[in-house]
Amino acid sequence: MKKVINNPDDVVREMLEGMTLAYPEQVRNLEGTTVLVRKDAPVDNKVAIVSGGGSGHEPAHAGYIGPGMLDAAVAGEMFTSPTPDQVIEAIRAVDSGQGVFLVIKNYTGDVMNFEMAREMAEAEGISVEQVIVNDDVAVEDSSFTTGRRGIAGTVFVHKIAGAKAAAGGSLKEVKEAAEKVVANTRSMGVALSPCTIPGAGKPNFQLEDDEMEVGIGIHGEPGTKREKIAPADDIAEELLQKVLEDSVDFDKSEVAVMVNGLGATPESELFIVNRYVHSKLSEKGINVTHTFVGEYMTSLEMAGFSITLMKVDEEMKQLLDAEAAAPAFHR
Amino acid sequence: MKKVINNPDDVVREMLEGMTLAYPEQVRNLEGTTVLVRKDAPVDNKVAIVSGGGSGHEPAHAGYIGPGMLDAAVAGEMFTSPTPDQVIEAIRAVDSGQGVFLVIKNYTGDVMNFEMAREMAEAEGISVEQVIVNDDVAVEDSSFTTGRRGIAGTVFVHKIAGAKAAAGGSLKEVKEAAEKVVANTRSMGVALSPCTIPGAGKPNFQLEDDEMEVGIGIHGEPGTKREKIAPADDIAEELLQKVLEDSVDFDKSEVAVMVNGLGATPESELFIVNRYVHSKLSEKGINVTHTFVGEYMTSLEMAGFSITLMKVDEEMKQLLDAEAAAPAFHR
Amino acid sequence: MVMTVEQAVTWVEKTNALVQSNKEYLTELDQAIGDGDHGLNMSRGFQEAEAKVSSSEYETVGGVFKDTATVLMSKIGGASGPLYGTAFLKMSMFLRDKPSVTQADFAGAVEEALNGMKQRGKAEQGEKTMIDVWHPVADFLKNGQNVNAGKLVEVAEKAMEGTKDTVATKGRAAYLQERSKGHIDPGSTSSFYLFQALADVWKEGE
Amino acid sequence: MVMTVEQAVTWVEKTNALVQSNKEYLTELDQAIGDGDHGLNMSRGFQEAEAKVSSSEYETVGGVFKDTATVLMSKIGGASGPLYGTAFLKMSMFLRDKPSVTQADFAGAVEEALNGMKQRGKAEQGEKTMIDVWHPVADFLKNGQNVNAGKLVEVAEKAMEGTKDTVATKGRAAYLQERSKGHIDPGSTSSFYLFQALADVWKEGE
Ligand SMILES: Nc1ncnc2c1ncn2[C@@H]1O[C@H](COP(=O)(O)OP(=O)(O)O)[C@@H](O)[C@H]1O
Ligand SMILES: Nc1ncnc2c1ncn2[C@@H]1O[C@H](COP(=O)(O)OP(=O)(O)O)[C@@H](O)[C@H]1O
Ligand SMILES: [Mg+2]
Ligand SMILES: [Mg+2]
Ligand SMILES: [Mg+2]
Ligand SMILES: [Mg+2]
Repeated sequence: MKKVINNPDDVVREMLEGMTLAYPEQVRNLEGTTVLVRKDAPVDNKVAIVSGGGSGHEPAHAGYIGPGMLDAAVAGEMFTSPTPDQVIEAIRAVDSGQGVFLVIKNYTGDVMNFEMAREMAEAEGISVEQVIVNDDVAVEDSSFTTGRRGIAGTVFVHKIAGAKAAAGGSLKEVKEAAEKVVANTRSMGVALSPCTIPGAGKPNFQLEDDEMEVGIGIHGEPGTKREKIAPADDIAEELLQKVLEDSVDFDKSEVAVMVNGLGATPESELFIVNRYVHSKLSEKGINVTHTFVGEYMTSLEMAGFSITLMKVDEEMKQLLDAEAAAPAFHR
Repeated sequence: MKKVINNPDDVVREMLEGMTLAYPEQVRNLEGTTVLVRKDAPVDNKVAIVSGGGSGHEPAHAGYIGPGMLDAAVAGEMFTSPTPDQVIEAIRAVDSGQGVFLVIKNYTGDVMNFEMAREMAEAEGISVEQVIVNDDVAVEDSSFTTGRRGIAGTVFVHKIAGAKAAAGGSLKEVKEAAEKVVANTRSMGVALSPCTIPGAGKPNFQLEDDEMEVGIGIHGEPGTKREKIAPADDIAEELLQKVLEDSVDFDKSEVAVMVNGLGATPESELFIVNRYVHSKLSEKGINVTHTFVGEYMTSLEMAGFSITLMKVDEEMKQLLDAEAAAPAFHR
Repeated sequence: MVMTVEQAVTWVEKTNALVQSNKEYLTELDQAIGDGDHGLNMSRGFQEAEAKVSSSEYETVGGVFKDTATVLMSKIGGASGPLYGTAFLKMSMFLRDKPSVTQADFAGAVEEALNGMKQRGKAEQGEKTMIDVWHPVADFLKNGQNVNAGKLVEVAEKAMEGTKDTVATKGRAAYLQERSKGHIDPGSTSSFYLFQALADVWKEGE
Repeated sequence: MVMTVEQAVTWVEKTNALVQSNKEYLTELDQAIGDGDHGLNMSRGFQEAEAKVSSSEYETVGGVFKDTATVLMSKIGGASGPLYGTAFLKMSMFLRDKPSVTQADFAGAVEEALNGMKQRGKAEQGEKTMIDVWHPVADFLKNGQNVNAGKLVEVAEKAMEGTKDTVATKGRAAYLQERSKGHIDPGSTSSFYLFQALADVWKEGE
């Protein structure tokens, strides 16, 4: 394991310090916590958006703090959901009285920790709503299981819920906008190499020189199957197919596309994938209105990428276009 | 070698297609070339800025095309300077009559290919000026050798020359601003793992599990020395020391800092480095006015990072703050 | 078998010792079917819990459990944090006003813990989670007959090993579907350590 | 030794053949002290140059070299593109109006090529670049006596091998300073292939 770190136990704290020093005009750290909030939080008369989760997904989540996006991001240990006491600090710090909206990815840990904080906040009289993001089609959907994971589609939720809140949307309206994103967003990812949690010292799985792991999440977990590596177009086709086949009817629709790098994949390769996605969608009569290529939701130094499609309507397009000024997301 | 590519020979073309599809409002491809230009080029009454070099450094260079930064970026093959016929196409496409300014990194190939294009352009009556960026202190400076390499500091040249041109600066003024950046900018990098050119199939060097290569450039070349890997603070200290000791007098000055990821380094680690750099500079009474942390000038999937310091004056601070709206650089 | 305040503290200490010495093993189990942080999570949480309870003074077993709950809840995170936190919280609430804890009291507390965890995790027995260990242990304690250290370890161990052959439908391992089979559940293993530590406390008290 | 149009074309073809079969070796040499693209660059450039000159009709040797120059200049890139491009361009200019090319003409052309390259690359002999091969070859040709295929190869090969022991002060290898010692310069090697191909052309003409 080669990492640019000091002590594995200090990684999250030192990272947050480094972020706060990098963006002193945009964010501040709530002392003694792993929470970063907008410098000017709470923002008067605005529903506040709080996201977060384990660390290791940078620029998620703190990189999305800023006007038009998040009011706070709560960082857990590497790949470990933050604890309720941290989440409640975030909620308290950003609530302006208009209520707080939680963006939660569908992992048992995130759901439980955020919901416990929500219960505590509600007990204090703060209005809280939430959405659970589960865009990953690699995992079968079934009401008897944990359900699907939330991955890169979460960034679209940040953007659209954030824009809705910035536009003066009520807590209920923000929730509806976020739920529309979740209902219309599907993703799938692939890994070419694993990643290593600093404290663990070795990766969760190994891949041969000619193998890739398909249906990967963002926590270094094994994917849903292992295959021989293929040309970029074939890999993109496989992921895209699964995304398109899923329950959202993308036929003749307008979509926003995200080609998200998982950490170690050169941007050049992401653009090669983007090229294929665009040509394939255009063949199918699906119209791409917005494209995002880059590292938005990573998995430490994992090589690989995910493809996300979000079916958009007029309102969603407007909210996507609305101004946003977070360190990792500008419009 | 695991890469998300189709044929190695098609990587640059397919990447440029993917970029053009990703940023249809911002850039366009000059047909039949490897040049991307601002969608609205030539911009009336503005000195045009052209940069470029080998591919594999994404988001450099095309990611910096946009208002306040570049007018065109010329892409060569992976790690190979573009040819003069491509550079001249860029020059012709962006010249509004106010002249064209070339940002060239100090590699024999870049210098020769850009200068040949410059000669051709001048023969056609276009005014052309240039700056040669050589911020890398890893390499000894000597007038008898090739001199120093240009690395991440190039991004500061893009920003400041771009802002000067956007503000209506003349070709001469743009050149002076760029030269001021070069005179005041120093960088140094380290690699934890090598990278592989798609067509080459294997990396230029190998590192053991406990080794790092210090004084690395951005083309996968070996660095100036090999050392045992150390804690983040020690690595940062080593690079920072070399940067501070060099010929720019940073004492009690104001500086802009860039902690640049080379490709595979998680952002969390870059922030850990940033934390150290800030604390060390503040100890020394050097005041950080601007901070940039992220992947700005990469070397394919190399793990590692570089630290850049630019000593700034009032004009440079203003130009750094000026609006910029490139896909990979927003203010 | 009565539980004293001292024994409650020792329970936490012994659990921590087992967690620390099996930290890497827990992480390896989680690497196979999860995200590889369970050893780190448990070690961080129980280290702090031990530090807290061994440096504080308590009047009641419930008090020990309350502090344990608070620390676990705020130090572990992930899925296991709220679950272990809930377990100790529910036990402390059940035992709140009890100056001394009988075996029946303790069985009731564990039953409460189990219910709280099931509710918090929306999980039932057989879904390859730590519930698969807590459930048979709660039943065993409630049963009341022949409750002894050896038996407790036996029940917990068997339950833990039983998770190997099931397919996960809750927690992170559920994403692996059929591929989760053949691996012991990490949370069931840390729960086994908890009950093994309890058995050790009982043995010392014999 | 006179050079015909046909021989000029064959020279480019034979150079290409050598470059293609040594593509990986050239890349390996560049990986040791450069950025590892020299084989790719040369192979891309000479492939196109061969395609161009073998499918066109020429009146003069200068015409063959002019097209070769244009293709190399626009297909290679990097440091070697402008240098080989300049070399062929200078040769074509020197031979422009010559319907037939004598040995003295050719020697003059190579001398011109060398000067153009030195100017373009701001390099002198002894800096571990392809100049180190072009220089002795130009001297040897200019000398005029005993110019034959075998000797040409000898001179070029010795010069190429001589780059092994020098420290680079120009080109990418210069960044390595002392560490560049002990490795043959990739550009000198491709230049050696160029002259080896020329020797083969001469041999066939004997
Ligand atoms: N819904 C749930 N109900 C009960 N236990 C669960 C549930 N989800 C996960 N677990 C338990 O938590 C363990 C994983 O804990 P840990 O690795 O610390 O958290 P995370 O899964 O968030 O990384 C699993 O092995 C399982 O025993
Ligand atoms: N200034 C120079 N003058 C002459 N030859 C040079 C100079 N710089 C580099 N070269 C030659 O170019 C070769 C490298 O070519 P290549 O790898 O294709 O380009 P790059 O160095 O841009 O990657 C070197 O081995 C050397 O022979
Ligand atoms: Mg976890
Ligand atoms: Mg090169
Ligand atoms: Mg886990
Ligand atoms: Mg090279």
